[in-house]
Amino acid sequence: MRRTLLILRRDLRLALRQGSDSFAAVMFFVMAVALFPFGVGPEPNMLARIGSGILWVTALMASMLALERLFQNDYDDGSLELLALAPLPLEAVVIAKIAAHWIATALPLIAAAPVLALLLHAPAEILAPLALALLLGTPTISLLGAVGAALIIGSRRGGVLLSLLVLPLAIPVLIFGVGAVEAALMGLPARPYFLVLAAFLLAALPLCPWAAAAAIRQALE
Amino acid sequence: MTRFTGDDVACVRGERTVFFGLSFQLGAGELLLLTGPNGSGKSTLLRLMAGLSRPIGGRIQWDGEDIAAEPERHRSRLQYVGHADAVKPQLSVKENLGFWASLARDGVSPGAAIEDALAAFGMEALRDMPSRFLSAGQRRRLALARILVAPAALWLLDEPAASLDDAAVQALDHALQSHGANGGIAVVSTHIGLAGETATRARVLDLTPARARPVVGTLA
Amino acid sequence: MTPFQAFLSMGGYAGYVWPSFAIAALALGALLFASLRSRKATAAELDALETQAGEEASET
Amino acid sequence: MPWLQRSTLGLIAAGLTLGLFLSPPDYQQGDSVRIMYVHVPAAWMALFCYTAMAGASAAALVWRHALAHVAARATAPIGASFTFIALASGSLWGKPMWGTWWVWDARLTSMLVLFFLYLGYIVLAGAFDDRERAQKSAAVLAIVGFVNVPIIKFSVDWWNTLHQPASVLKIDGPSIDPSMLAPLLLMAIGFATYYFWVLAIRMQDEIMAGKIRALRLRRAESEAGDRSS
Repeated sequence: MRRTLLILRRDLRLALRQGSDSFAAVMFFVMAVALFPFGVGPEPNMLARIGSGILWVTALMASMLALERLFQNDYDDGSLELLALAPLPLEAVVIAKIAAHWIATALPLIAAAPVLALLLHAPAEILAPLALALLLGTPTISLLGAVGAALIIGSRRGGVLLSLLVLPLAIPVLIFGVGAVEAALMGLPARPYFLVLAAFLLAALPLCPWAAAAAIRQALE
Repeated sequence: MTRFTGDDVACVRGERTVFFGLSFQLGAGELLLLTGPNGSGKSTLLRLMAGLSRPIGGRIQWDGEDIAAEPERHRSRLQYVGHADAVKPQLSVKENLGFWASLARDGVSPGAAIEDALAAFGMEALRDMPSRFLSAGQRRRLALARILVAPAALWLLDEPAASLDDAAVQALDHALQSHGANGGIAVVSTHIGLAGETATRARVLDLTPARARPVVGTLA
Repeated sequence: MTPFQAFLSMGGYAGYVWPSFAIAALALGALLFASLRSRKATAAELDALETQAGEEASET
Repeated sequence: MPWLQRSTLGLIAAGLTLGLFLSPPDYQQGDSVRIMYVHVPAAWMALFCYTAMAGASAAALVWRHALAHVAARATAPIGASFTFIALASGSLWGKPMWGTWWVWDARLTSMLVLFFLYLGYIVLAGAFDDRERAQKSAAVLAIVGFVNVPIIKFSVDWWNTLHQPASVLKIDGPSIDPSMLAPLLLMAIGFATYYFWVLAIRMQDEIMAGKIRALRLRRAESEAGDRSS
């Protein structure tokens, strides 16, 4: 456990010092959301109705953007094979890197989401459920994205490929994420949606690191 | 007493049989030099010995136990230096080395070990320098310093002397000698001869003849 | 409206029934044709290489 | 191989004659129900091929069996074609019933996602220079994708009931009476034999390509060997 936290701290320090990846993801998120009114028109209650959908879809794509180089940097400079040779399971290394990525990228996204929701005239009462849904949903997206990132190590068309592989798998999270916010909007109980999101997360926590580690092992062979 | 053995090891990469029928026996304190032209499988053999990949045929054993049986235990007894230096430009020399030191060691503060390792390769003056300013030789010395920060019974070094100046090669020689003196085993691949005393007492495994022709029609 | 024309009109749904069968035939046909052609080309290339390797073996 | 070819053509011909000529039109949908004889078998085959692909990939990774990789990779385009046919015929069937080309019906939507999973596999399999890396990477994706198919189906069904458009008729129409079942089964088995037929062709192609690469490698090395000796 100590070693896992060690890797987590190192990745966080790298993310903070270099910052570019996570900052770019948040900026993409803000700009993408801001684009919609130009596309669908500024009319408030139209934007309010589709607001949560816009926020979720763009958050999903922003995290894909940031996840693309999750393992590639370490693969290029030789750290990945040393991490694979470190005295802890490769799955733990993967979890540490995903957690570091989630803290550096998804948390700022979640922080930005309520502000952007106001930009889309979203009623104030959806801000809390939106934040909670994102808090429960984005870890699963990072876990799924990590599997994709491991699969594309060393491939030619990395970035585009990651979205093509991972977005179909992330559809369930999107459906229940937006569902939770819309249920709250209509005053219906949103709890079942949160429970399903939590279920996805609990399923993804063991399975995705295992699949990502398997993909990394055969990438290093 | 031989501790690190490989018998009839065979490896295929892509559709090419890199080598087959390759065996070695190494006892405590011994050093094995891998020679042969590029692409003859030196790096591949080192990666097999480290457990990064599994051989198609044959077995690699440590104290009689197949290294694939207990991968984590095998990983904790070895230090591996590949072609790449695994140095993060945004971190300082001390931070880079400190990370790998505390990762390898069991909790005891690595402070002293880091200083000795830096001193061994003449890097102590650059302790707080961000690594992006390091030259290729300095980065290589930092990568080599990593093998000194934690006790390891087995060193696997892939062309360690690449881009090293004479002083650094001396330091590497010295490190290899003291590693051998206290019973450590080292396997070093190099296509330029290692100077100094190490070369004389080392056993040599030339991979050129063992390189096999690809078997027509294999699908592996 | 001869029986044949009645059959063709598919009870007024001709515009939907025939295209769906056509698309199926086209997709499966194209995949089959592409696979056959690729196999033939690979076989030819293999023969050429093998005969060439054979000649070299006999020369040395 | 030739018997595969004959049985495929025979089965599909029989299925078509029964489906288009002899079976009765549906009392509600009229003759548009005949699209079912293409749509339903294609949908079945789309799922069958993905399962076969995931199974072969698992076998290839667990037992390191190269032929299983070749089988999985050869299956992908066939499965993708069946999914495309299912989507196209589903849309053509939906038009007379719901008046629009595309309906976010639960089954059609899941089929669309399955199509993306196929595309992801095919693109990933082609994204590496080193063939072995491509095979193993795609194999892991096939397994991860396969595990997700039921989850996606569950979520899409839930999502579909949530935003239930007033779709009167479900895509597979009324309960199938025997005269319609025969052509449906004939077409389904015909599609299955088609799959094994084209699979055999593509696998032979891949195996020969493997031999070509081996010969090329040997030539390159013997040339290098001659130069250095």
